[in-house]
Amino acid sequence: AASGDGGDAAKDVVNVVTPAQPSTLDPQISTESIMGEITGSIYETLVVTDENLVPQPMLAESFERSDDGLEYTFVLREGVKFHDGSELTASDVVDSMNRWTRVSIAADGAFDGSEWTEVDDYTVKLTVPTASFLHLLYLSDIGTSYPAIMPSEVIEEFGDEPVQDIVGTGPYTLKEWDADQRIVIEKWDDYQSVDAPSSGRAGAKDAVLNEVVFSFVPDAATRTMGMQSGQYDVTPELPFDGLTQFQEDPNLVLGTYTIGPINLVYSDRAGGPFENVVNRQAVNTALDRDPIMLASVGSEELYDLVHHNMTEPQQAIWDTEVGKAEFNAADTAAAKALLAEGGYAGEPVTLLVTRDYTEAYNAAVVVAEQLKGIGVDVKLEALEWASYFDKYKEGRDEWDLTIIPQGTVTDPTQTVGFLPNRAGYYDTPELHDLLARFRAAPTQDDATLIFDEMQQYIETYRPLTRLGDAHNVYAASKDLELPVFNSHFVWWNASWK
Amino acid sequence: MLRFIFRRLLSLLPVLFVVSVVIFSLIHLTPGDPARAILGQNATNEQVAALRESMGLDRPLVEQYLGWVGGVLTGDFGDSYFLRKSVTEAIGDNAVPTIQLAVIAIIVAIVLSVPFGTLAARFRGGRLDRSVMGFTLIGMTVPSFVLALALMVVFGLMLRWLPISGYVNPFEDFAGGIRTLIMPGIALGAITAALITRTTRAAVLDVLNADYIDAARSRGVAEGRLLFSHTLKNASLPVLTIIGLSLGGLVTGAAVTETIFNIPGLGQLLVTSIARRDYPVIQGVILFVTLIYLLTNLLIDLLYGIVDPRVRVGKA
Amino acid sequence: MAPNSPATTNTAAPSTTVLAMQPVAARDSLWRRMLGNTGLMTGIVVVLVIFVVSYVLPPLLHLDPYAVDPANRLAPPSAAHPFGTDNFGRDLFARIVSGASTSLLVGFVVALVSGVLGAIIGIAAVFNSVLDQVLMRICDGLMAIPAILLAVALTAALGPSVTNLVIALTIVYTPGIARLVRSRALAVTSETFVTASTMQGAGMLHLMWRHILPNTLSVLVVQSTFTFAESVITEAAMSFLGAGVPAPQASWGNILYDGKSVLMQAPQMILITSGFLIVTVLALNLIGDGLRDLVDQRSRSLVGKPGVFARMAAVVTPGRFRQEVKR
Amino acid sequence: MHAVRGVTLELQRGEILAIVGESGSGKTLTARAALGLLPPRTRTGGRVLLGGADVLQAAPEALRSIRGGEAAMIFQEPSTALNPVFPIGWQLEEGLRAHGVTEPAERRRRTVEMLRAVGIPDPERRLGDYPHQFSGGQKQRIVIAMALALRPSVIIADEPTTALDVTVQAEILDLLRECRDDFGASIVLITHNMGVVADIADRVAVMYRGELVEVAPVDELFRSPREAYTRQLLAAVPRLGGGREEPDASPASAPTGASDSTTSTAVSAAPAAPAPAVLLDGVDIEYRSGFGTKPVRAVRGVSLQIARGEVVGLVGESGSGKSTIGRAIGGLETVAAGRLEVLGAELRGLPRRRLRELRRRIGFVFQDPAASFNSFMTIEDCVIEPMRIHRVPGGRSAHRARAAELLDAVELPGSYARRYPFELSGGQRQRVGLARALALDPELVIADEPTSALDVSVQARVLDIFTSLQRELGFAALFISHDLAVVELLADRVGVLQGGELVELGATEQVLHAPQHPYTQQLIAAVPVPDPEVQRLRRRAEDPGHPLLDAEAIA
Ligand SMILES: Nc1ncnc2c1ncn2[C@@H]1O[C@H](COP(=O)(O)OP(=O)(O)OP(=O)(O)O)[C@@H](O)[C@H]1O
Ligand SMILES: Nc1ncnc2c1ncn2[C@@H]1O[C@H](COP(=O)(O)OP(=O)(O)OP(=O)(O)O)[C@@H](O)[C@H]1O
Ligand SMILES: [Mg+2]
Ligand SMILES: [Mg+2]
Repeated sequence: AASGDGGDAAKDVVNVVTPAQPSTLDPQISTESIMGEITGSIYETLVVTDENLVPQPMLAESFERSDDGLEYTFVLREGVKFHDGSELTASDVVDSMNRWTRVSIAADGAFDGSEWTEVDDYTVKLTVPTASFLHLLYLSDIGTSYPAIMPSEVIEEFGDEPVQDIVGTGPYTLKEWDADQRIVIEKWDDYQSVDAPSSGRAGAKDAVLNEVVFSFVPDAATRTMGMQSGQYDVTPELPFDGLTQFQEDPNLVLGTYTIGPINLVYSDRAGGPFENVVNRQAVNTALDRDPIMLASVGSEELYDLVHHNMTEPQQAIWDTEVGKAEFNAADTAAAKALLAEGGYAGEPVTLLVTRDYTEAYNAAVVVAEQLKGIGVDVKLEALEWASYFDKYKEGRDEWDLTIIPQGTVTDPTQTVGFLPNRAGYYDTPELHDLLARFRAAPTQDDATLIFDEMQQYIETYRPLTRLGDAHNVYAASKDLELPVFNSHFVWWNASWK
Repeated sequence: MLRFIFRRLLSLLPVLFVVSVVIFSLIHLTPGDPARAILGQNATNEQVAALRESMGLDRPLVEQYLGWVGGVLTGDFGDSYFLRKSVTEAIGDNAVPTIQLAVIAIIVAIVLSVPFGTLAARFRGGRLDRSVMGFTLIGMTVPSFVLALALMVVFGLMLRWLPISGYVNPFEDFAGGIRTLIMPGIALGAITAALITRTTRAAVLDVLNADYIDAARSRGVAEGRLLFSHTLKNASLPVLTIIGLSLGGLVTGAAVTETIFNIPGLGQLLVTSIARRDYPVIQGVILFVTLIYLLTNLLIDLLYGIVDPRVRVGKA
Repeated sequence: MAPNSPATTNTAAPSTTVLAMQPVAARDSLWRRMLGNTGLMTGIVVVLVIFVVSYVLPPLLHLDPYAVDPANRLAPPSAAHPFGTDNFGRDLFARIVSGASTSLLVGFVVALVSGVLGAIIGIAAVFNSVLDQVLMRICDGLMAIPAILLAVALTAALGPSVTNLVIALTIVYTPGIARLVRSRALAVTSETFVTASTMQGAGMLHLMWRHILPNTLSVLVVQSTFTFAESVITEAAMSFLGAGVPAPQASWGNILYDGKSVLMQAPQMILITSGFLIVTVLALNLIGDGLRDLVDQRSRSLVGKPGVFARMAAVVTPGRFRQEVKR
Repeated sequence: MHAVRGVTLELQRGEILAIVGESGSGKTLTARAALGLLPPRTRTGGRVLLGGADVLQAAPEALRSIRGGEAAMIFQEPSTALNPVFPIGWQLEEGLRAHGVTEPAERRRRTVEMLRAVGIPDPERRLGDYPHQFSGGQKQRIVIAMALALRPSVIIADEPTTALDVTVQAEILDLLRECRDDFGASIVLITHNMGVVADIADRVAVMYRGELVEVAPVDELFRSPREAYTRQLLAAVPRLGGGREEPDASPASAPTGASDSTTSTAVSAAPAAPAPAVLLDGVDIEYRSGFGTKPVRAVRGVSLQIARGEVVGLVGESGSGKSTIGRAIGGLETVAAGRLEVLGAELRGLPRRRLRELRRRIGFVFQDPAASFNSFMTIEDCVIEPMRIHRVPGGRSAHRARAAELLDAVELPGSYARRYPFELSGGQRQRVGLARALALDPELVIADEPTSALDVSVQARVLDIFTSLQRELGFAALFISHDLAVVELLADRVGVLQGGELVELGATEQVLHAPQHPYTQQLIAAVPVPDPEVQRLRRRAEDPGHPLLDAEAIA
């Protein structure tokens, strides 16, 4: 019945179709966005953002930041129950948060040296070595590897390995996980809602839908046709070309949301042409981004070009003028001159890419053509994802360029150019220094100032060239009321019209 | 007879052993890391290393192999990294739809292709032959995904007769199950049918001019019977073989169709498992498929002797 | 059983009146027989044309199968792009024409090599039961190894190249052909003429080559043409995984695969490419059937009119062929 | 090219019409035309009326009921007329089923009866056997049973007794006669055995080169043949008692073997002479077929020796194991017990290479010529094949020249070289087989009924050539035949086989003229004489017919 026709009889079930199942539903570890999509209504965190991206309490009744920014106190709501029936107490929170600090990528860096302690049954305290604006940002961000609260017993059982018992406090519980087929979440009747109006992810959660069924259908054409035929009600991602195809479909409501930047990353392997920054700049100068992005996502409506290192929605916070003037020069003559200056003598260059991400692959094909235009002897190497990733991570000497899509991130330190252990391996003391300063910025405004500097670092060292930001097309049945917040559906506010 | 079967069954063991070694080495030859696949692209190297250790992937290959084989010998194929179930369970679950699909496809194929192949041979060069050959040509050359999509568009989207994708076990809900299996069955059956039709035609052509056919004709045996009983049996060795091969091939070769129609079968399981480097599942599925091949081919070899008494497989 | 023609009982039971029969003599020379076989000649001509087109046209017309033009992607056929453009705005005509050489190469080599290997293995297997056991078990084992895994592993070990792709595909297709050939060969070896040849002291090779191979040709041809079509398509799946034809290079399989995701927007990608593939496979089939007819005179059913090719040849070289055409 | 031209024939009800004529003169094609069963790629003109309907124009359904029901055909080459993958019982029943016998038990009963009528021993058990498990003569009888089982009003028998020994042949002829007498069947009998013609025919038609040259009542024809060809034909008939052409011209090296006139004495190899060409000592041969079935012991305790340059004739009952012995000597069957040496080599455990080398020195003529040719090769290629295998020097052109020579020797025109085996007549194919066997100048020839399908005139010429070659090359030969006259003509010694045992072995003269064993006596008594009057007298002297079809007739 789960994969029925959307059903007139049971208008309290929604069929969602997505390409692949998450490898784990552990919210603290997994970095897959589909995990966030599914567990977002199962797990809850201490704080969440409202529609203005301002942190609001969720499992905490209230929270407080000390003036020096080194101590946070969270008072928990009483009477909140886990799905297994046990009651949420401070020890659960402390165990969960300490585990999150250890296992989560997001916490890496920003929460180094921080510590969670239990004050009493309903109060916990976070102490951090340096004040930073990042702390609240991360605690309230729900996407991937987020600080979900789970019972201590579960943590005890699974330690730092991905948890298999999915027990949270949210309005939905995991009902069924049929491996590679579907995950069903079901409304949880004992949910204790916050007594505040719903806004963003904050406030009251009065679930209407009884069940949300996530079906995993690997083939894009099948997903699209399933949407068209009404077999599925919602999909978080249509193939890019679906936008033009379905704009006229009267049964569907389409929307887009940013999935993140597509970056061209350079390997500075010794002896390679891009060890020399001039050559990196040459490539950056040469690229004409519009055709690249057009090929990548198929439509002008589905990409934006952003000159700095954050995605377009965050522009309000992270805007900077640095690099704007030189962005998207598409100047082949200048590029050729730079290449000559950089001493590039026509040696073959490998552009590594995976076909599992069409947007990256499609961009790569055009990039390769453009690079050929300035005399770079590019060889495209397209691998399936696992091999690609292995090579990208471990075989840095075997490629010169790679194009890799990235999800949206909470702050600049998460973007490829600022990850010392990733990508092009630009692990310099200067970068570490920058990162440390940035993380120690007590407020957003301080951070924004440093962001100029960081952006300048990118411009100078050019570890990556940003191609553009891709948007996903999501589609939903027109009969469905389905709010989207921060690239995620808000299931507890969804209902059939 | 029994001794022959017994000997053949014994000979399966070395094959399975060799296949297991080959598969194991192939898998470990391929780049990619299950730990990394589990943790996602942002995981740090330390996390990956820790997970690898806890999965036992850091041990020497021989040790890993022996551990695995030891398990297999006691009937334990290990647990999937991703499926939250044991490999045996996974194969058991996924084999059901695959086998149902394969059976439907092969039945569709046989029912269509053997008669048409035979008739095409009989009326070689005629209109029937040409149209049958035309259809098989299309069946052979049009990729199965194109056919699958075309079926979906017509029956799923335009006519809305059948669900686009998904799987319902016909043993639980017969009508629903059949509805989900029709399109994939056709898509899979088409290519098999094309191949069987052509093979049948070729094989029948080989015997059609034999004197004994004329002789039987001289006794007034009806043309139909002459064709479908006399001729076909003589031609049946290749036909049986191709059916056996197709049956085996359907178990793994169904990956594309299964993926498109989203049927949780062995093919899809194998493909996704390879993509995410789910070693125990890959190894288990391939061993299972090897076994299927070995058994169908054993069966076919036995059938040879029954169909053509002059043929004695496995005898000097 | 009573005779059911009582009226004529005492006159004529069978009466053969003025019977004349003319067995038509076989055409002698191989060349003449080939010319007479219209299917074979058509096949050869078509394949030659495709080969010539794929190797000659691209340099001649300065076709660039790589030139991207994303603004113009998925365009329908037009004067500038007779077949339209693909999802990168590349000219589909240029891609299909220049992709032909890759696809034909892969298809031919795989079909040929696995056909030859399969025939050798399949025929050799019937001569010795121990060999048969060993070879067939190896085949069984090989059949079970999925092509994808093989492709990924091979690429990892040897790097992506068309050669590796051909090796992988050959490994995948040979066992099936071997088994099929073996099945036919098993029946053929029990025929008296094989015994007769053995009795003349024929060695294994002679028997294989002169007696068994021609008799297995029919199924071999079917299987080989099938392998051709399959490998052209599978090539794309493997390239998708990084094995085989390097990425932007065109091949029919790649075009089909790319076309799959834009089936609705640009059906011409799949339609036109499939059309080319069908014509090629059809031509190969004609060649295969024709070859079979050349060796198997008995099943050749069509007589009478000389084919167009024979008539054409008669026009070109009147003296030599006139006689035949008249008949 | 015309194979048959302007043949006009009429067959009266209840009449037995014999067609005789040169091998390749179009007898088989004429007969096949009567049923509309023409080889592919033939063009026909004229009409064939069967009970008033034109067969060549008939609708398929009408044709089907004519075939088998009204007219049945016994094919010339039984080995190719039987489907190898069906048990013979099934094949027999097929015809019955096609003609409305729906009851399975009834079909089975009639099948068994027919098999018994044609003298297949133990028919109930053999119903489930496949054609390859039968001897040549047995297959021929099965084919006859198939045709007769339908009780057709017209029987077209194309050389129905070529593979049968004279006693069985006599029984089959009786059977045919019974069909005529009891059911009023008309019979067209194609044969080259003048004895048979004399025995059974009412009228005789003589064909020559595709044309009908003479039709006459049998007595008249034998008494005063009109055409030159007919006279020539009758003159060429070998008669038992004619003796060898040059009885004392047997090669010096051949021991007369007078001491071996009985079976019980073991063969004592001549101590001084070189190893004999063939030595069988207490040989048993078994056929094993199928999983878990009992092996058939086809040959039991046979001891036989063929000296170099000696021709030994092997005669005997159909199914007695003659071909089996021949095959064993060629190394095609393994010996279950006893010793078998060929050209000095013990066959058992002989390495493959040596066996191949040995086979080069052996020429082998198969009993069924049709099956022993690859239909993908022209007959020239077939004859060249042994030369290619053994890389006879001279290359292709020399091979072709030699092939032409050989084909010429067996009376085949050079234009036939490019033909395929299925485009030849039965007798022509048989001659190709002989040519092929002689291609490499063998030291030993195993000829399994090499002339059974030849008309007497061609046979005479071919035998001439055989003897002269034999004298020239001095090869030893095992000559298996049913035609005692031919054996007498060729063989130095004769062995008589019955039920797998060698019951008599001795000098030709002695065995054929003073037979010791009752079976041999019976055999010689049964030889039909090519003179209708004599035959009639002989038949009257015999018992007045043992109605083979009695059981049938009651049904
Ligand atoms: N399929 C064929 N194609 C061409 N020629 C053929 C074919 N069948 C028979 N012939 C030729 O037709 C002629 C008559 O053949 P047919 O078989 O009728 O001879 P036959 O009188 O039965 O001879 P035999 O006594 O040797 O059996 C022969 O010269 C033969 O070569
Ligand atoms: N492959 C076989 N399997 C079982 N039995 C066989 C096989 N071949 C022959 N036989 C049997 O062996 C016996 C001898 O056969 P063989 O062929 O040697 O007879 P033959 O003397 O040549 O007879 P004919 O004169 O009829 O050709 C027959 O009874 C036959 O049924
Ligand atoms: Mg004849
Ligand atoms: Mg015999």
